[in-house]
Amino acid sequence: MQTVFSVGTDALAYGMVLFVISIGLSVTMGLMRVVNLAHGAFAMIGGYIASYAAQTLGFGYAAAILIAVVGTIIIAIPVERFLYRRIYGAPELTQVLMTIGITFCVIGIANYVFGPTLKTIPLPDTLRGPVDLGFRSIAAHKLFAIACGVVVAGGLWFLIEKTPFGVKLRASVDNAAMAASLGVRTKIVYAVSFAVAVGLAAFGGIVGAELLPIEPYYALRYMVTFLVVVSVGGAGSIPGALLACLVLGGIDTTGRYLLPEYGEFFFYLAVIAIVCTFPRGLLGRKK
Amino acid sequence: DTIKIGVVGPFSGPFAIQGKNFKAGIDAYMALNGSKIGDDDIEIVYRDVPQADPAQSKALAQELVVKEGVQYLAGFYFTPDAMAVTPLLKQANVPLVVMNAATSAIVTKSPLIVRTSFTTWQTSAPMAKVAKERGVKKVITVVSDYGPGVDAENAFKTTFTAEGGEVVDSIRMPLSTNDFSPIMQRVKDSGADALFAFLPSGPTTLGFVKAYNDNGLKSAGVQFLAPGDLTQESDLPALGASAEGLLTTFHYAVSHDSAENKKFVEAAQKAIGTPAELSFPSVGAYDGMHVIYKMIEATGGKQDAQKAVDAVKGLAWESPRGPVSIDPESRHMTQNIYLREVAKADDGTYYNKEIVTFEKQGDPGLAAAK
Amino acid sequence: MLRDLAGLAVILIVAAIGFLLFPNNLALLTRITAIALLVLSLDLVTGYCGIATLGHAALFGAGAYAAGIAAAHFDINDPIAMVAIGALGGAVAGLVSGAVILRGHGLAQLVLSIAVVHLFHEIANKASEWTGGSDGLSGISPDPVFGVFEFDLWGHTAYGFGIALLVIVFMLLRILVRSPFGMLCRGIKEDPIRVSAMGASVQGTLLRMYVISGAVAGIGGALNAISTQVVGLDSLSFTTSAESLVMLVLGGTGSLFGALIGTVSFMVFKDFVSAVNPFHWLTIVGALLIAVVLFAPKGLYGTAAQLLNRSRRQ
Amino acid sequence: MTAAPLEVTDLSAGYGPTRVLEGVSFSVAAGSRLAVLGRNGMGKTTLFATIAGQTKRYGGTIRLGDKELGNMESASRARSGLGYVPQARCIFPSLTVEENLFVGLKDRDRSAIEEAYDMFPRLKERRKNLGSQLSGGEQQMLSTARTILGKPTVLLLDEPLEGLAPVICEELMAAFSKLAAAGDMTILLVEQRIQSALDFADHAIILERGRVAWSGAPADLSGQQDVVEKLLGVGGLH
Amino acid sequence: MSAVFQVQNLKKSFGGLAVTQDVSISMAPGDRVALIGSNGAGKTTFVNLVTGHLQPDSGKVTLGGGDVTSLGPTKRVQQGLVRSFQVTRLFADMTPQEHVALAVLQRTGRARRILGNFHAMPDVMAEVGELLHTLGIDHIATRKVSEIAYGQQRLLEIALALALKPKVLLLDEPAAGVPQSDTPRIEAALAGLPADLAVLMIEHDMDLVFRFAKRVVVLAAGAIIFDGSPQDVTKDARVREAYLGNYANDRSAA
Ligand SMILES: Nc1ncnc2c1ncn2[C@@H]1O[C@H](COP(=O)(O)OP(=O)(O)OP(=O)(O)O)[C@@H](O)[C@H]1O
Ligand SMILES: Nc1ncnc2c1ncn2[C@@H]1O[C@H](COP(=O)(O)OP(=O)(O)OP(=O)(O)O)[C@@H](O)[C@H]1O
Ligand SMILES: CC(C)C[C@H](N)C(=O)O
Ligand SMILES: [Mg+2]
Ligand SMILES: [Mg+2]
Repeated sequence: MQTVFSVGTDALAYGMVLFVISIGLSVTMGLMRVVNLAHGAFAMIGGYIASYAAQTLGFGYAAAILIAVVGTIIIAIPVERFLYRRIYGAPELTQVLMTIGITFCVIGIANYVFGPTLKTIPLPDTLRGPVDLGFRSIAAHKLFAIACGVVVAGGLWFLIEKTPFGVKLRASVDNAAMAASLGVRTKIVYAVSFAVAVGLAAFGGIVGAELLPIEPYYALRYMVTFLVVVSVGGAGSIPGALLACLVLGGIDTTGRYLLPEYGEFFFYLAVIAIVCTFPRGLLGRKK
Repeated sequence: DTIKIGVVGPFSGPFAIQGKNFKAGIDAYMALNGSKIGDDDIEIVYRDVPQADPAQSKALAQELVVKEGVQYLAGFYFTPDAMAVTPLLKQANVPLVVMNAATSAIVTKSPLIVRTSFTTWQTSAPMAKVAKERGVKKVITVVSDYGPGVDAENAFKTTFTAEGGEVVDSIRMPLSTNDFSPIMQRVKDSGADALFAFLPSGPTTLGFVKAYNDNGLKSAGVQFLAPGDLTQESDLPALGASAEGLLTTFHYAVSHDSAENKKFVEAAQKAIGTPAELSFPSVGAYDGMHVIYKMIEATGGKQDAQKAVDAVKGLAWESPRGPVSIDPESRHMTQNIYLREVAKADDGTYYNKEIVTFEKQGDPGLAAAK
Repeated sequence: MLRDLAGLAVILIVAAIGFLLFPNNLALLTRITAIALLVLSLDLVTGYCGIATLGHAALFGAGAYAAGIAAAHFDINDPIAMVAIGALGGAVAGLVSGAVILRGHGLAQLVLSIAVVHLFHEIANKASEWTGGSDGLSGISPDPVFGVFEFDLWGHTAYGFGIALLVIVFMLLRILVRSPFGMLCRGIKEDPIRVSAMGASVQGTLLRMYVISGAVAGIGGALNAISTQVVGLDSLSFTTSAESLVMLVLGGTGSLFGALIGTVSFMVFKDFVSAVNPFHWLTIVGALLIAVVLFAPKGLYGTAAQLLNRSRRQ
Repeated sequence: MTAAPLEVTDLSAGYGPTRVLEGVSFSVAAGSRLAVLGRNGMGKTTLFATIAGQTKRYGGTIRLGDKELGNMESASRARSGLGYVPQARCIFPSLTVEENLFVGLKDRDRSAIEEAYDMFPRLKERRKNLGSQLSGGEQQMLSTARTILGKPTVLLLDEPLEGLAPVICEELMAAFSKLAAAGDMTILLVEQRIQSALDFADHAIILERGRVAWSGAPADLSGQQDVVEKLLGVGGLH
Repeated sequence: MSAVFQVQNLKKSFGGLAVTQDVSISMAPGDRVALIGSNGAGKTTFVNLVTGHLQPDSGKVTLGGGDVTSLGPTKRVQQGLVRSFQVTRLFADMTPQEHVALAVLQRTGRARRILGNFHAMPDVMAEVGELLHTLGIDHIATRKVSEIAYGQQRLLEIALALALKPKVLLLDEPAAGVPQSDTPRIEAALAGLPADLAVLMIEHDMDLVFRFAKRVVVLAAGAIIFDGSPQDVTKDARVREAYLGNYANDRSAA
């Protein structure tokens, strides 16, 4: 019984970390319909900035997060303006090509600027070390990640489903020309959504850095994981992504506990099973 | 004349730092020993194979031999990449100096291969003795599920069982594992006194070590034993405090205390640019260059692979890692293996502190394979 | 028909130029040929059927391992027999992965394909008795072609053999894509529901194409195994899959020439910059990809063809 | 809002290398109703799409009220008072009916959506449905209602009756007439049912291969049998 | 004559909305039926149910005496039940010629051939040319569909259905979007159909309906409220109120 609880806690924590990092991708991919393989690159940029701010400039954790999120968005603005704007509505494969190209460049530049070593973001004392839950101990930063996941999920869901901005965004994605003809300033809507997605990526990159450490290859190393999580949940669906992260985190964690040598099999078989049963993702948007 | 040496390694991609160390070791050697032997200029031609990719490795090696006309092939971080070029050597009349790839069997694939690094068997087996000596009875092994991981598991298991210890469970986890909490839970549940682990150097080691701490294994007194890949110097700044006290066995520590090493480290750190990035592949490359220089001297710059290899059989010298020699039989290095502990230096940085020396270790892996 | 002959002539001329300009780089050229077969095969499902996949290396790797295992474990060393076995292995892998991948659409399909290639990879890693696991499968030593032409260090035989395979496959594929079957596949790419409303079976057609595509990729894999005499896990990796997709899109999907041009330009460019600067070539390749999207959005071939058409009309 | 005049001078436009419109000029006075007629593929949709800013304009000017629309983006045109109901409907498939209408509101208050429901009660019943789940005719209603909610001063209607039941067509044409009569909107209408279009409009133009081939009052057209036959391809009006 | 096509007690609802309520229709060879009804009455849904693009909640569809309810759309087409789409579904990158050729090849069992080319099959080329000519779109036979006007696409949509030589043909608003000048083409094409073919047409263009149909079925809120001759339908008060409006008056006046 204790084992079940224990594995369950791990699953929850891992799932939430995945969620925080990938949810921005759900926005670009599900709502803006851009297969954004460079998502990890923005998460990584966030991580690097935070690490630099905390390690080298000596800012505190919260300040480092803020600086990193804002910094990443600032970096992303010209990228959106000159590159992404060209591929909105383009065929998926073109988007793949462009975003992989961006990823390569970011990796190369990160390697050049920061070197190939791992970078860490020092945690404040409150988030450091294990916390005793009674039946087991868990890293404090994982509890923090869970909390972040809950807040981000709620906030984002509200933004997209309940605000006028959310409606305009979804309309622009369905048919940009028509939305424009109804007076929606689609360029601005897109730019803002992109900034939100990138900001979330940066935030996730920082919060998840304890599990997925920051290094230049980060941008490609976890690309598949993000892609899988978002699609299994149903791109564009916040509750879907959350559910997918929890389910996949659960399967992955249980698999690694029970039969670690076949962990990979479990994970991908589960992905296949879920995708075959729910071709639009667990809670995918209907088209 | 110009004698060209073709070096294949991961100079970009996820293992770029290891390739960078190759280059640092080579640059350091040439800075200290000149880039001329007799009248011949030595030129290095680099080729990049970012991740294990034997086909690409072979194509590039072939290109190096045929187009660039290299007389020596060297480098090779990954075993399959080294394996792939072995069939070429004879026809090309080129010796291969393996500067890293660590599977025992490589040297058996051709008589023209010399290895100046280590094997996973070689660095892992002594750990079993350490465990035994420290009174550890039950061990659980946790390794990444690929060649070197399996080697490490077998090396430790064979030696530890022979010493009378018990391996209670062996876990092989996929290379792609990010979250090690469930694994640590397994370790806890197994009731072992110690954990023997192998993960390739790099990002995943961070999560692994942190999980070891965060899941309360450290505080529960479960010892952490591993070959030195897990605490390579370039990862230590990130691993930081969480790695303090970890025990590893390895053939080289940047902190090794010898005049030879001081000289090497100074030159290599200059070559690599960022001193903290210096790690073990550099010494394999440095010694590899030493061997190649000796080969060139012996052949007088003429292309004669067999003669070159024969010339270094039994060669012994003082390497930055300590005294080493090339075993004439296997053409692999006989060297000291050190038990190290991650310790904090006065300046607040962490380093691998050598505490026990196992002298003149051969490769037990080759014997085990027979 | 005229374009077929022209295409054939272009391939042969390019092959000959490659041979003359880079007589010392034949290993690379052979590798390009093998990858070109993989990209052609990918074009069949992605360009002609609209199936998004990031797992196509599974078919390539299956062919490589099939040929490699036949040689290393069963002593089947005749290169032509090895190619046949590779094609078969690829076709079977095509059947299996097609059966899975075709259950999804769009993004789901992409993810299924990723899952499939990872499973293949994991299986090959686990079955190390047969595959050599992460150390790679070695011990492949193909006999001379027709008992005469030895596989040598300079790679003359391998190159000739590769080009011969490429030409044969290319011609067969030209016929295939213009056949009624090829047209049906293009129809499915545009609108599967319309095709089923015509009474044609969408799944059956696509699966069939997947098997054909598997055979083509398998031939590429076998060529790779024969020419390099090793097979590594990378041959069925996600990275190889993604790279082949990048090459295809670079050249332009939905045309066999696009597949060839994409492969050649990507591989040559990459080889060139990574030789010039092994440490930072990734940035330059990234910039190339971005530039292609910005200035040649339909891929190199697609955009060139478009420009040509336009200037012809005016 | 009060209706604005629209003036098109020497407009040419098309798709990439294919020119579809050549030197089209006409003007519509504020509050009046223009029928744009022409056979299949003569460029009616292209004309509207160009005015709305969705097709490439090669030359010429478009004036709405006192504004020149030439290089304005679609969104700004809409905000200057242009309303466009495209032939292909272009409802947002993944939005609900209510959300579709919301997008059309521009900056008006959400409660204004009720106006659309008054116009098409059917939409109210289906308010929670996704756009993709509507029947063909319901989509047509939604498309029209959505644009009208934005209170345009010039309204472009591209075959708004397509796929609607006869009763609804009548109601809709009556509604358009009312809007025009109230002086709220200038309306341009493309419609295949020529008679309906002529009954509605106070002026008509006929496009032929991208040029204005005839222009005049609807009543005049009934008299010109040859024009009707040549330019519209129908045997006669009824 | 016995029924070639029969629908019994077909039911379908989406969530709480009953879109098809207990619909039964049967058609004999040679029937010309018009299915009319106000927007959202469930006509398209009915076609989707019959063709297998949607699964009914209950009910049965038989074709030529055999139960096809559990078959997929493809199988039904192969048995001669063909439809056209209300919103055109065409292959944007292909030409009208290729479209029709594909349909002909499929019908004649040659669509899966991996050798050969339809340009070299005289019978296919002849049939394609003839069909395109009948519908008046032969002049754009080799343009890409994405570049031809909507009305022309509608005509092509019909050509595709005809190329399959069905036994039962379901046309969903074939004339919507087709200019008045071109509706005669559609009528001509329909008039040229084999006499033993059963046709069901959904259409809001009442002129066309009355010229074409020998029988009219009216659907309202998912249920059949009228099934009878065109003469009678204009006299039915419910139909007039729910659907025809003034049209009925105009017609009786004209
Ligand atoms: N996207 C496009 N690319 C190229 N040509 C096009 C495109 N869309 C339309 N055309 C061409 O432009 C011409 C005019 O088309 P348009 O749609 O404006 O005609 P229309 O008068 O509205 O016809 P309809 O009555 O069928 O709606 C047609 O000949 C058509 O082939
Ligand atoms: N997938 C769905 N989910 C929910 N409701 C649906 C769905 N599909 C259709 N409907 C509803 O069912 C009703 C019938 O739709 P259908 O398309 O059959 O109408 P129709 O008679 O063809 O109308 P029209 O003449 O306007 O094309 C409509 O009110 C529509 O909103
Ligand atoms: C442990 C690592 C240094 C071994 C290396 N990756 C190899 O394949 O041999
Ligand atoms: Mg039109
Ligand atoms: Mg309908």
